[in-house]
Amino acid sequence: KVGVVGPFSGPFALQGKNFKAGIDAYMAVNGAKVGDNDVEIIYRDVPQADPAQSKALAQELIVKEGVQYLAGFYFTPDAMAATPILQQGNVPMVVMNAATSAIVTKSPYVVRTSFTTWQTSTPIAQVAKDAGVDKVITVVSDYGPGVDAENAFKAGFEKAGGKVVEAIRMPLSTNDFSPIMQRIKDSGAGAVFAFLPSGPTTLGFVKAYNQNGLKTAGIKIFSPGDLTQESDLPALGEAAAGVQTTFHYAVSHDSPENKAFVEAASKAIGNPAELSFPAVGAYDGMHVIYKMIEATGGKQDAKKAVDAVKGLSWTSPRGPVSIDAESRHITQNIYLREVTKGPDGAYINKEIKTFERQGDPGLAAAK
Amino acid sequence: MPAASLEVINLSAGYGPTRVIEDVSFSVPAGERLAVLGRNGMGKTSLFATIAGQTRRYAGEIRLGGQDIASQPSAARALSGLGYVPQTRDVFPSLTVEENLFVGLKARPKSAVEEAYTMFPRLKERRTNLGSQLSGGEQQMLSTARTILGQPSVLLLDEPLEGLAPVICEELMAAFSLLAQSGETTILLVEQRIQSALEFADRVMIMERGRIAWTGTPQALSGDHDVIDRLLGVGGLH
Amino acid sequence: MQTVLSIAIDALAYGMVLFVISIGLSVTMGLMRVVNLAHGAFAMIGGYLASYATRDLGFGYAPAILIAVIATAIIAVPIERLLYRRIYGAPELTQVLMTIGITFCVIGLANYAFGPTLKTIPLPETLSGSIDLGFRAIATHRIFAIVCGLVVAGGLWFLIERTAFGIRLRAAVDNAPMAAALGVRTQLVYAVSFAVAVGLAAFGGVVGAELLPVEPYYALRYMVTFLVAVSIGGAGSIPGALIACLLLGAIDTTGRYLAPEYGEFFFYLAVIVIVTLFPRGLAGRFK
Amino acid sequence: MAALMDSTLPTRRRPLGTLIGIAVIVAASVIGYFLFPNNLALLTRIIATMLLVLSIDLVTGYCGVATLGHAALFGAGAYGAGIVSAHFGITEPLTMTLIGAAAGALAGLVSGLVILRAHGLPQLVLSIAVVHLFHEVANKASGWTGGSDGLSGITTDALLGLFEFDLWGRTAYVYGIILLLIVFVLLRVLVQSPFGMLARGVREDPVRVAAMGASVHSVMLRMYVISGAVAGIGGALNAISTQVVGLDSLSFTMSAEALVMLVLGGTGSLYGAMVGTVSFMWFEDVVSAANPFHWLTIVGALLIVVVLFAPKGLYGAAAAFLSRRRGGGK
Amino acid sequence: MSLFEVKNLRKNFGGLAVTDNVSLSLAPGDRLALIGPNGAGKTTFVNLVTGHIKPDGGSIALAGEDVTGLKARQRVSRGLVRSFQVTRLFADMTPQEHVALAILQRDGKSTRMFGRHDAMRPVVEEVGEILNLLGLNELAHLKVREIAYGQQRLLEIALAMALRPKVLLLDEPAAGVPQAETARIERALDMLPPDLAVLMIEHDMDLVFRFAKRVMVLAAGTVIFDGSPQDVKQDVAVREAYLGSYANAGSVA
Ligand SMILES: Nc1ncnc2c1ncn2[C@@H]1O[C@H](COP(=O)(O)OP(=O)(O)OP(=O)(O)O)[C@@H](O)[C@H]1O
Ligand SMILES: Nc1ncnc2c1ncn2[C@@H]1O[C@H](COP(=O)(O)OP(=O)(O)OP(=O)(O)O)[C@@H](O)[C@H]1O
Ligand SMILES: [Mg+2]
Ligand SMILES: [Mg+2]
Repeated sequence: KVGVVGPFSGPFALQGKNFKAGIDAYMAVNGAKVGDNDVEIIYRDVPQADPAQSKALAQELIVKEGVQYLAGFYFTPDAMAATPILQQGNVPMVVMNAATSAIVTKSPYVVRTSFTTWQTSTPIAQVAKDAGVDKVITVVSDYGPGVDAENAFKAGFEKAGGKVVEAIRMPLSTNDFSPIMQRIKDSGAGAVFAFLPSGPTTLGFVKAYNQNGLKTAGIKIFSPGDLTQESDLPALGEAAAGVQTTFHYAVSHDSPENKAFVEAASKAIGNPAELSFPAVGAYDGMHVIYKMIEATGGKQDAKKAVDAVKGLSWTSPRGPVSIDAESRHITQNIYLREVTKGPDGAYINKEIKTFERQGDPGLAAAK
Repeated sequence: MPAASLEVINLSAGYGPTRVIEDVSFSVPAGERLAVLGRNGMGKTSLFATIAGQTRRYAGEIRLGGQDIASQPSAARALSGLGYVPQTRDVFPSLTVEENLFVGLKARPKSAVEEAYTMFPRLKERRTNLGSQLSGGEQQMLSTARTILGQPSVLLLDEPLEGLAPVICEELMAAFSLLAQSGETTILLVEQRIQSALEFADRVMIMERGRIAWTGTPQALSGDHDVIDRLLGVGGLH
Repeated sequence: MQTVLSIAIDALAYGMVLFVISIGLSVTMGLMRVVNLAHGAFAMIGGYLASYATRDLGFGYAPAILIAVIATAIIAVPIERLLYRRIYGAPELTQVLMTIGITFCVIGLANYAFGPTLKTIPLPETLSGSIDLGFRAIATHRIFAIVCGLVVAGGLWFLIERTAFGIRLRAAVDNAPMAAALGVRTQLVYAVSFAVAVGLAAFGGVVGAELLPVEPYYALRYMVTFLVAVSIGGAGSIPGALIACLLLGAIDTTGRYLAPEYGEFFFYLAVIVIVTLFPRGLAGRFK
Repeated sequence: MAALMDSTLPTRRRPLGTLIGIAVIVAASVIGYFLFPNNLALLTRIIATMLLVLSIDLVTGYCGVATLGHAALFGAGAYGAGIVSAHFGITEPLTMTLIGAAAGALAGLVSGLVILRAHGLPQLVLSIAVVHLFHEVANKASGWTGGSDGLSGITTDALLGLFEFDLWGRTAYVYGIILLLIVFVLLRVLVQSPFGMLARGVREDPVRVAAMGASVHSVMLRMYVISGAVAGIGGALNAISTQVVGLDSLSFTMSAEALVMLVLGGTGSLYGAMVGTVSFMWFEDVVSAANPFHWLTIVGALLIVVVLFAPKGLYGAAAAFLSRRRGGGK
Repeated sequence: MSLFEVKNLRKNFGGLAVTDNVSLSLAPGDRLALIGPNGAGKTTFVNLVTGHIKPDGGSIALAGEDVTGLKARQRVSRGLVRSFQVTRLFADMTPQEHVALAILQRDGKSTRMFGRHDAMRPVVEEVGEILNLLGLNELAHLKVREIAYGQQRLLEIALAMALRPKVLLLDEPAAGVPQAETARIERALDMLPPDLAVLMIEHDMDLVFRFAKRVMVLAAGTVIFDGSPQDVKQDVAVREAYLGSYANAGSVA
């Protein structure tokens, strides 16, 4: 039995839907049985970051539903809230999205199959430098992941010899980005590093970038892939064309594993345009859980289960990945992608470069 | 519009479970002036409010110029000629004096408000003030003028003299008399100043606990000290 | 100097968009005295309809606006009859409950009908570029929004303050039974005003879609923004709402330009200061 | 607060209503315990929210202050209790609760001072501004609060040194019930006291209250502080039982949801607040488990239905129905 | 010594001098009627001296203390109490609760957070007495919104009495009260402590002439007459501006 906690309603329902699609896809491809054990999924909804509710539901899943695995968790606080009960409940937790580095340190029973903001934001610094930019201004949303992204980029970029001339943190609620664009212009930077959570604001940001003449002025955007989430691309369209981002997964990734995944997941989600990265986190999360079930033979033994997947490596739809034995976080390729028109005329994130086997620099930085 | 008759047949009304008008019937011929008297809380206001369509009617008919209006909404009754000046004045607080008057005009041209200013010059001075800024008496004037502007064929006046200076009271009663005599309006008047009411009315009706307790001419009432004592509780008129 | 000018332009443009979207709320909230938290829901319906009309039916921008406004107003009529009519004059909190309920339903239905992703309304050629002001560029569309704002402000002000309809509406709001006793058909007046307010919401939703993109949670996401703009202006006052929107636009823009990390902070601090100085709103009607 | 403490004096007349209330709460909690032994964490969360809703009722239902920013008080309590535990090692639950109450009361004082400067809609807006400011401060002070990642690392000792806070949430649940009972009794006394009557007067006509020589502002401010303490206890309970405090506990969303629960149950009565919380959260839990993808629509429909058929809230409607039945029976 | 002293009070509303240099003094036991045409500024005068609106100039002293800068409620607690021309009551509360609240407030007990008012014997008794005096006994437990307007007027007076003022300002206490019930008001006024100073605004001249020992006439914001009730009827200006034919016809009997 697996209990999945995620945002299945509310403004982030799309992400929860992707969780479900990833899980369904995995089970469609690999069957709902591991050995003699039936795998049953129980979903619980936490529409917005709400640790109290997340913990209550996790607790309920463990004591009432008797789940042997906890999975999902879109938001960091929700994941954090559930970590203290893992030990007592003898339940491992597979984080399928929440991207703050520290989560894995909160309990030895946490395994993460998604990414961290540090992980996806560091390589783009190199890209920027390689593009011949020396001075960059960073613009991030003022909350945990935004700050992580800012620090990661800064660390990476300065290491590469560049200079961050200005760092702007803007409120999450910003709708009008014109003043920000004006500041970017005034800063004299050659490019901008941006982090915004995927969703409606990215559209406003990219539009303002075009309309305020930054694009024509040749100021480039570098960003982790949240800015150009696939489900936002139909709306961003033209406006985002040419934007370069680094991320662990693109729906357009060219591999047989991914083809199979996209096909299964598209069927599960209904509308293929809504498919994006949380689905792959969930898909691989299920892979890890299946391996755990295999190792424990269906018995509830969190320690054994977690030990079994330490160092596990396999080929995911996103490419070759492995679970780092020490941090229990996923080591994976990070890709540089550019927004271009795909073969069918729709916009896609096209992979143009690969940074192989990236760990999580965030954990290292925290030490 | 010429004056119309008002007929009320077996009317009952009230608030929720409490009935305050019990099976009341009376009729007022066109052009008559009827004074409705009674002690506090006897249902005078409720009677008027029911006729005007502001209170819940349980049963009965209300005929305005022969036509039953009892099931029409309040606005329709007003448009077919019923005018109501409530006891609580109900000036629109956020409208200016002039705008308050406009509301009463129904379909008449805006210039007609001058009639109101002729009746109450004080209102003209205050025409741009908000309703909420008026003195008590000014509100009373405004409320009365506003309804009269709509040229009602039946006019219900609930204590229109309350809070007015004696001089104004006299002028106003004279104006009401004129209105009635012109044959354009039937007037029903609730008034606490019994003397003024008796001078004004053709006929008097006294209410007691939601029913009609006595009807007759002013002269008959003045002579009947027993009735006055019992139903109005005034120790002799002057 | 250039910076100041630049901020001023942004502030004006943002303030005007805010105004176009929230002015309909000033009508429901200030004149009809309904705390209509579902305003954003109607704006969103307008946005969806326009997006559908342009993208799926192939209409142009102008006809799409018209379709959105009229269709949303038509949708609003039964809602007014069945739901809103029951809460006129009810305590504020009851109105909050009902209109939040409506918002939730609309969100759910929009999610179901159009899916959770963003919807755009393609601009016509003439509005999609930007205009060079010499010292900087500004989106043509924003100029369009500014003009729309001014036209709406003027028209609405005239309707409410100068026409017989406006006076009747205000009378009905002050004291509906009394207005009825004077021959005002209050239900009709309400229905028409509501339709106008909702039409304006839809109009705002379409015109403002560049800044506040259409998606199912639109209705909740910007609820507070609209509420703040209208209340600060003094509900029911067109000039008040205009000034408030421009002022808030200016504060927001300046804050975001000078100290973006404290942008939110400045904004709400300013709100507190303004309300403390003008407890009835900048141009509130006498209550 | 000092005056509240004196209230252990027996109330002379009609303590019956309070006794019935206590009996109902105890009965409901026992039933809850045995009916949903595995859902105690949810029930505890309901209790914490109930304290917040009660606290809103004090200012909204009894004083007529419309507020969409009350989570500020709740969050202050939660962060207060959480921070002393995570950063200062004060892990005794009773102390944490008291600190939560104090933090809530302080936040109540601060927001009361701001919010009471206006009336009506502008007041509503002030309350929204206040909760956003609190939220922003907590977000910025991430060293203390953990920012948007949430404040983790809260630990709690065993209650009275005897009862560990366990995985099943039994201790937290019982502790929550006890807190709720204490608060309920104190509030019953409060709302029936002269002060409670004065507060109702303020709600209906502040000008009249002033003309009686009472200070409207000070009545409302006191109520705000009391309300802050109550909300703070709720927040502390939440922090103790969850061991994480997130920014959501200071959010507009939380404020609005709690207000909705209050109106749903019926304002101006303690029972209304409690009934509203239980029904809303229970409904939300059932519906969102049954159909997480469409529960919002269903909840919306529920709200509309309540306004149409029970405009005084669930409790108000039930009370009216009962009194009609009783009246008819005579 | 004068108990209540108003000097040169002034107030303008957008250019209209509503109160124009009004001075007045009341001694303990005074019974003053303030009359004048509608819109003369009588209510405004009461609003000014009680602190509900701020004067543009002038001073107000109560028992020798300058109260011009005090808030409305502070003046009340010093003994300056008013009633309202249009009733202001708590629609959802009972007359009993109204009076109890006023008594508790007067005794400084209204912010007690424990105990119930209906369990406080002296309060209950006093409430009974006051309601009895005004004939509101039967209605003591009805909600105010359910009682007739005239009865609400009486309650308005009951509240003022319960506060045991030194100076009582009554704004048209009889407006909306039928003649029959006016007697109750008069009785209530008779029961007021003799050393209390009362200022009453009224358009019911019968009541005015039975009650007042002194009459002051306000017109267009200025005092045009101040003297005995007998003299006021003879005053030509007053007759023209206000009394009209009442001066001849009305009886003082
Ligand atoms: N809204 C209401 N709800 C319940 N009862 C009411 C309501 N309004 C009035 N009543 C009751 O109806 C009865 C009649 O009241 P009404 O106002 O018609 O009397 P009235 O004769 O006009 O008295 P007054 O001379 O004081 O104006 C009274 O007993 C009153 O208590
Ligand atoms: N806030 C205000 N703004 C403008 N004018 C006002 C305001 N308040 C009162 N007035 C005006 O001041 C004048 C005096 O009003 P006030 O209420 O004092 O009269 P009053 O003597 O009590 O009359 P009444 O006997 O009719 O009650 C009126 O003409 C009124 O319109
Ligand atoms: Mg009456
Ligand atoms: Mg007056």
